[in-house]
Amino acid sequence: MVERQSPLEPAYHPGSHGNFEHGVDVILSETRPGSILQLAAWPGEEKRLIDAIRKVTGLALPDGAGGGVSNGGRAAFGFAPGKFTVVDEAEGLASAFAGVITPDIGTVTDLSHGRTAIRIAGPKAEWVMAKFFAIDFALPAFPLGAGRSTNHHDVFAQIQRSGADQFDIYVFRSFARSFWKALCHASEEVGYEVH
Amino acid sequence: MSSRRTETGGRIDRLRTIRFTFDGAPYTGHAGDTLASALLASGVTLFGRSFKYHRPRGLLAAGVEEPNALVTVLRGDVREPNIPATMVEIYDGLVAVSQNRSPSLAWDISALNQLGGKVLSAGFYYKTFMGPVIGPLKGTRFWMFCEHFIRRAAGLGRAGTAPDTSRYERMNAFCDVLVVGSGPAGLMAAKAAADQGARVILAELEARFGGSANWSGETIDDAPAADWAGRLVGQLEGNDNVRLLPRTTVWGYYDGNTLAALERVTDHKEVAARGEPRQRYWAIRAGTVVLATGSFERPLVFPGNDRPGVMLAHAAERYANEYAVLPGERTVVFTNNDSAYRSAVALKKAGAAVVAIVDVRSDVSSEMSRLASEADAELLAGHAVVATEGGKALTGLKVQRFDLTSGALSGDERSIHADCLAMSGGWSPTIHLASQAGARAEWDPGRQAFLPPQPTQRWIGAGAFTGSFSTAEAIAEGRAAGLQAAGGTASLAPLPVVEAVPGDPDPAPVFEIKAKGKSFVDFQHDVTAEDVRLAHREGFVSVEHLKRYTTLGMATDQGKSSNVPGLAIMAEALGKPIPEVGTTRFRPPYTAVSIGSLAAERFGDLKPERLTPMHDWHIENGATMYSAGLWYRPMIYGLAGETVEQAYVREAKATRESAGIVDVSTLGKIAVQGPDAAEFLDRVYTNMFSTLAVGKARYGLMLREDGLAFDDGTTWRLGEQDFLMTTTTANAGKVMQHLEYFLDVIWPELKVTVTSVTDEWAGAAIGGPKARAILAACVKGTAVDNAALPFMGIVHGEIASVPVMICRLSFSGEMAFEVYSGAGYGTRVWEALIEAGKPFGLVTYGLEALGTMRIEKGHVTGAEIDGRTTARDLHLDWMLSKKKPFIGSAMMDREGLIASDRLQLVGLVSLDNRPFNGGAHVVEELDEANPHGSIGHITACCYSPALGKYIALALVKGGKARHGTRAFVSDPLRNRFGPIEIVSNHFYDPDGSRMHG
Amino acid sequence: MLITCPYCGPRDVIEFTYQGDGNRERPQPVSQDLDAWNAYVYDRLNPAGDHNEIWQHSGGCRAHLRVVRNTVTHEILSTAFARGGHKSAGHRTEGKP
Amino acid sequence: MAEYSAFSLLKNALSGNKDWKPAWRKPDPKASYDVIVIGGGGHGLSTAYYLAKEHGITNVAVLEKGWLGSGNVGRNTTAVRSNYLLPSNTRFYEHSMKLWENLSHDLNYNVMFSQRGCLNLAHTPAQLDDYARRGNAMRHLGVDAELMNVSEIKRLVPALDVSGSARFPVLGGLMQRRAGSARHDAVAWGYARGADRRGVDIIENCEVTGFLRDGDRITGVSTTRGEIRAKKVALAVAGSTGRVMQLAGIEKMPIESHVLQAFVSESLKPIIDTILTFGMGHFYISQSDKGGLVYGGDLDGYNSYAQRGSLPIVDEVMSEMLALFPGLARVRMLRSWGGLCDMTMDGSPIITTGPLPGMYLNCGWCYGGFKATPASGWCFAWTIAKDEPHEFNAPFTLDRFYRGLIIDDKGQGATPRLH
Ligand SMILES: Cc1cc2nc3c(=O)[nH]c(=O)nc-3n(C[C@H](O)[C@H](O)[C@H](O)COP(=O)(O)OP(=O)(O)OC[C@H]3O[C@@H](n4cnc5c(N)ncnc54)[C@H](O)[C@@H]3O)c2cc1C
Ligand SMILES: NC(=O)c1ccc[n+]([C@@H]2O[C@H](COP(=O)([O-])OP(=O)(O)OC[C@H]3O[C@@H](n4cnc5c(N)ncnc54)[C@H](O)[C@@H]3O)[C@@H](O)[C@H]2O)c1
Ligand SMILES: Cc1cc2nc3c(=O)[nH]c(=O)nc-3n(C[C@H](O)[C@H](O)[C@H](O)COP(=O)(O)O)c2cc1C
Ligand SMILES: [Zn+2]
Repeated sequence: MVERQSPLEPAYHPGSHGNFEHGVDVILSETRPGSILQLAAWPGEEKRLIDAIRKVTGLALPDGAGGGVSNGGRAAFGFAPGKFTVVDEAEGLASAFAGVITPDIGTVTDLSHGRTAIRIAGPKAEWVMAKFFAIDFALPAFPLGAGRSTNHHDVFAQIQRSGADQFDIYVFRSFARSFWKALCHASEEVGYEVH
Repeated sequence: MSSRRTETGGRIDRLRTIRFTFDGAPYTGHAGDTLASALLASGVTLFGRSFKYHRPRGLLAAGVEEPNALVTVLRGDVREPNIPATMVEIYDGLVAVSQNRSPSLAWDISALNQLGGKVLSAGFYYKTFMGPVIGPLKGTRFWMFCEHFIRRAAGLGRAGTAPDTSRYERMNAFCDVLVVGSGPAGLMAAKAAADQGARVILAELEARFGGSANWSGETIDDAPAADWAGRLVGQLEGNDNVRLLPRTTVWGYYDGNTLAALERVTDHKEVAARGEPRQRYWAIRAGTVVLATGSFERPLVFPGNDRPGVMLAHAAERYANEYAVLPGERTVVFTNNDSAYRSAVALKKAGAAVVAIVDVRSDVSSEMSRLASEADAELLAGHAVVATEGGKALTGLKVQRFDLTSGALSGDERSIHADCLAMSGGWSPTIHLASQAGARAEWDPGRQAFLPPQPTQRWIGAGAFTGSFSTAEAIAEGRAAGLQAAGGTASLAPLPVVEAVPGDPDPAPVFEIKAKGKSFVDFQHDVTAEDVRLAHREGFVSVEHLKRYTTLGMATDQGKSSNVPGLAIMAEALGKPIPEVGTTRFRPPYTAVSIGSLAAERFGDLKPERLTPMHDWHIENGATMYSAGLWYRPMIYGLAGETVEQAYVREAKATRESAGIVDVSTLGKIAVQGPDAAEFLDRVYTNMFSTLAVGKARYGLMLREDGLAFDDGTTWRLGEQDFLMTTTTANAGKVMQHLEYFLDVIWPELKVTVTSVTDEWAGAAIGGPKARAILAACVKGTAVDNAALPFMGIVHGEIASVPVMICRLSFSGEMAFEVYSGAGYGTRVWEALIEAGKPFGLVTYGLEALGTMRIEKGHVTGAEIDGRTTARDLHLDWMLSKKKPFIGSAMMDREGLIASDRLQLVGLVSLDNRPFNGGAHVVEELDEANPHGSIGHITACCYSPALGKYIALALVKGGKARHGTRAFVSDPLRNRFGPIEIVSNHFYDPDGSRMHG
Repeated sequence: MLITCPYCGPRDVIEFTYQGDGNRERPQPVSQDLDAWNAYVYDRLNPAGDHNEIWQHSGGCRAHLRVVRNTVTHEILSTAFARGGHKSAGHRTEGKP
Repeated sequence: MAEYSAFSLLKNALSGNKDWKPAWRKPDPKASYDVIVIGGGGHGLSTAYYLAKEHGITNVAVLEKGWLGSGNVGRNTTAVRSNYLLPSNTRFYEHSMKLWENLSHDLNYNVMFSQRGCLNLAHTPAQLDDYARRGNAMRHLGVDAELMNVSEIKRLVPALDVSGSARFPVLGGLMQRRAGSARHDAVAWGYARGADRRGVDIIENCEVTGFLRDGDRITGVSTTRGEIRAKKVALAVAGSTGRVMQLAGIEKMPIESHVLQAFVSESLKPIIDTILTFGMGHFYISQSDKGGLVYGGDLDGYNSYAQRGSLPIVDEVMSEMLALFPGLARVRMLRSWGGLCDMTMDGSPIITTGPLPGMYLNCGWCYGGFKATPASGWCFAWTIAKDEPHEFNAPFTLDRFYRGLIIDDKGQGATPRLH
């Protein structure tokens, strides 16, 4: 397959930055998954859709609003009533769902190009995230695997907690560079490294 | 100037000496000093000038309520005006200057204003400066002439214009319990809540936690109160659930228990660390708030009460105990309550001579008499201060007998020599935050103070905030509040034993001593007791009128110390009790907050930039970018030396002659999917979509509910249940919300998902006679000829090994195609198309050429679909289906929307061969001197290479009937007038033969 | 102001778009009753007190909510999905502040 | 009438300012009046003033539920301009402007109307065209307007960032030089005093709690100070229109009441000498005579009767402020407050007879009615006196929405929060 161009490219500077002499407290990276899908169930069909996700990806979504799982290569979480984001390292996940999510269950929308995945990890990840989003990042309020949709002014974001101190942020591709720059700027205080 | 620093005591670090300047002169102080305490220690007593009369002023207070000692802090060229010296922590290299004086603080020419005295009373401006009724100065001229000087005289500090390079940041915080204030009450509340395992934030506006414990001189659990506080802070620091925020003022109490706080992170530092913000704006969503914000001491109102050297009693005590500075050597205490006796003792202990305690009450308790003797002070019970003496510093004062019930003065005036007068007019709980949320404060006749209102949100009060003025009570209330806020039942923290100076918390109801001379109520704004009475005489008797007529409480201190005395004087004038007069409304912020902190991370970064996948390519290839909403789009790809007009004419011409390519990735794109997608589109668009075949696209028009035109674009049917809708760039978000609203609220039965896929697809539109040949040269996997790809057809293929979707549609009026690929491949496909186009003379073109070609074709955009036009106005009525209802169909034929004199879309041709300007108007008769009779305006204009003329689109009254007639363009703003012909908006290739090929 | 989205939980008002009076009833699409259409498009209940209104969680899950809110105190009394449905799969359907 | 002048000031100063009389009386309500005006805001007071002055109708009461001027006239950002796009608006506001230009004389009360201009900044070529369209529309109605280029703007407002490196660089602007600001409270007080001197009863702390009726006809009001009858009852309650109309049994109106916040900074030496608006957001600013920067932005965006705003708008407004004036980051916001705006479905006002017999309605001022104060009262007085609109307010009917005769300066349709 042809390599995709990252929207972050000219602003993506691997290495240590900001106040890193006093320790690097967050690590920023672009994870570049091959597939990012949005699955939507018609009201009442959520359970079948969740089953389908399990069948295709092996990810068993916990019940409840915003529930999700992430296992490194693959991740899924609910972000809206009846709506889920499913992510895979590999390309081509949409076709795997094509026959499974039948029109009576819901729809599949491929957003693999349209969303950019940014990961923030480290002891100060919550601190830096709190600079952007008015949601509670503490572990009890935002458990492992869970997803949230929120926004930072004009930038809409879906966020999944993929580790105790790690978050994956999905933003619209056209906003990604601006958001990335802002994220780097906000991380300077705690010292950051770009992988 | 002599040093007033005491030998011992205070919470300053005597080992660390700090150097700074004030008005250019060098001074030193110690770590832990404020600018106020350090200057006072150096013998400075003159700190500022008042707003109106420019009277010399010294320190009134030691905290945030300071009205007089305002300074400007300089960091290089960056100025920070109007900061109370009491709130500036000194650091090495601090540069502070005084304000509102010229040429110097000591010799201020505007002090002459005082001579205006009685004329400059409240309401002065409303009664004069109207100027002559006739002649050249009539109307507003005379006032504006006077105003010029008035404005220059007004104002406090000077704002800078040099860019502030500091960073400001926002933090969103969540907690179970937010404790505001860290006095004995707040500390105990935080401890009790934390012990229950609650998530606690403790915010204290001062640098040091402890509040009054830092200077009260009391003993708690056998230790100085300050040490007890320090111990508690230590315990809280060790608790993971607790966030301690020093130098953090909670300034706003908003709905939903959302509080706003400002942390001054580096204002006290010489330099900030890398990435460290100067200030941090905390938006705190709290489960429950404990308000332990303490209280303010009130001044007394008497003649000369503003002379430097007259200060609040607790402030004098605080300077002595916390900062080891004696505010004066010979001090007189003037009070209407017991609390000042403690101050007297403290000042005595610190080494000052307390010459006298003047108490308006004649029967003073034996305990207080004992304290007076402990302070070695003469007790003048039943007396009042009636005058002060001195120039820019207090040298003495006069007292007279005072009768508490009548307020009458009697007997001889007695002069007392003193350089400090410590006054106490009682205490007002700091109820600001509780009141902001909306409830009205309640007057307590015992405390002679407004107490907090009933909670309208989830907060609990504790300590002096509730009117409980003893430390033991404060601690007990704090513990109870913390416990309750955390939802606990039994406290783990034992109540400490407090040893405090006794005292009755209730003052005598005396606010003013009426004697001859100016008695100040609002110090900063120079509002006197007489001004309050004048307002009364003129009928401005409501407290809110009093405030607005006299400006009482409208200064930078927002009347923290002056409001209650002011309205007490009004109540007396009215002969009404204070509760009937009420208090003015409390508003955020509690203390002024920097605008930088509020803009926070958006300072210098107002809006994100939205970039198309090909953005970097455009920049590298010489595009001049145009900002369209948040997007950036190429305007022209200019060659060296080209003007904008030359560039777009070249680009448009080349497109019509061979081929051109333009980035259309910014078009809004919405995936409309589901079994009811077609039905939904039929309802949303004015025309039919259910009849559209898979693999075909159709141009669609949407109306608003009120029948006016809303948006247009093409929608592609990719599958039976799968549509790709495109919208205009500007309306993408609005259309999305419109669709979502109908699906969620109006037609929930429809099974349709709508998803923004704008960013999923990169789009390139390639048009011109050679466009098909170029595509044929680079597309794999599909044919692009007329049979495979007819007008409005869609095919799937590959370019440069990348899957693409191609739709044959045209905005330029040429044979044209839109090529969509995954955004990550956008540049690759774009480059491949350009490579393939080279042999055919393909040019890249920008928005200007795009606009030119659409004007030539007479297509509409946002300039015409401007929210005021109908489909008919734009000659799109052919798209209004009669076979089905659609959004807007029921409303679109109302009388006002079909009137014949509505503005309708037409074309204009310049008859004098000169360019038009957007926004020029159209008239039937030209009158350059006195333009009138507009019949419409130009929405878009250009030089048309295809026609060789300057042309425009315009909205003109009854426009269609005017085709072929002459009129004039009238553009007085740019002085462009000239003859025009009104024509059809379809200038170029009206029958569409070029695009149909 | 915090609005408790039945899906997302309590969120700041900044994430929401106000869509106005929730008592308006859209006439049947085929209706020719211009008065009814006018009333639907232009007339609003505008009470000082409890108000039934529509909000979109536009900066979150994008669902539309029916919110009962007091226009004097700004207190939110209840929120629910405007659309109904989605009652299964663990989605809360009503949020209390 | 006690004249206010430099001379009277001096004379009174010499006598210790003891002789000043109340600016307006505090009468008890009479049993009946020819006209009752509900609402002691700018519009209610100016209506009473012009009823007396222009039409000789002096048996008038103005009923105010709180203290006089406690509504929006006392909490607005005082911008006065007539730079509208649509002719119906421009004509009306220009009439207002002309009344403003002589108001201090007319009232013998200095309302400090200061014509320091209003400049709308443009940040894209398309926006400049839009402003040109508006400016030309004004010029064709005889109203002053001009375009300013960047260097002229820089000279006028040196603190403004016109560097071109801004996210939304300033490309030019539309200037109306005759626009300006006035001392808002003084406008209320001046009209009150003027009306009072002509015999109008101004009755504060008198809330209308119901309407007296004879069949359909309105014959008076019940109030917290008793029933008061009147031949004509005129409403000028701005943000409270929905509430008061409900008292008359009219449940729904083409109006929503929204909060708008405003802000003032600490007092500064002069730095901004005009009224300025930001084209890429919702920000506007001027500086008061006292030195405070007075500024505001967009509505909070939801129905409210609370006069209290929410936090996100505070942040939004300050961010936009610094986009124009990066040098003001260390200036401090001193106070913020909110007012209730009666937002209509097209953003334009309503001044009309009816909708019930005996009733007259003045409302729908959105967040722009301060500038209308003189003309609104003037036209409303005319409408009340003659039972028909003046040509200036003839387009501002209540049924224009239903008939499709909307006057939509912003082109936003029936979404009140967007006007
Ligand atoms: C923050 C803000 C900024 C603004 N900025 C500008 C600006 O820059 N330029 C501009 O032109 N306009 C501006 N406006 C709009 C302008 O202030 C208003 O449109 C205008 O003041 C409304 O008219 P009014 O003065 O008569 O209203 P108000 O002063 O609100 O008068 C209505 C009165 O009716 C009274 N009332 C209500 N109900 C009753 C009852 N039942 N019984 C008796 N009395 C009752 C109220 O107490 C009130 O005093 C702004 C508004 C706000 C809120
Ligand atoms: N009559 C009297 O004798 C009298 C009167 C008043 C107070 N007091 C004394 O007051 C004390 C009461 O203790 P307390 O804890 O209630 O009050 P306190 O004054 O000791 O503490 C209040 C603290 O709150 C802080 N604060 C206020 N507003 C704030 C805000 N918006 N954001 C952040 N911090 C804020 C203040 O800086 C202060 O440190 C007792 O020690 C008592 O002796 C005595
Ligand atoms: C043009 C203007 C200038 C103002 N200037 C000040 C000021 O300098 N100081 C101040 O405290 N308030 C100022 N205010 C705000 C008022 O104090 C008050 O908040 C506002 O009139 C709303 O009333 P409320 O807060 O009592 O509800 C100003 C208000 C306006 C409209
Ligand atoms: Zn939600």
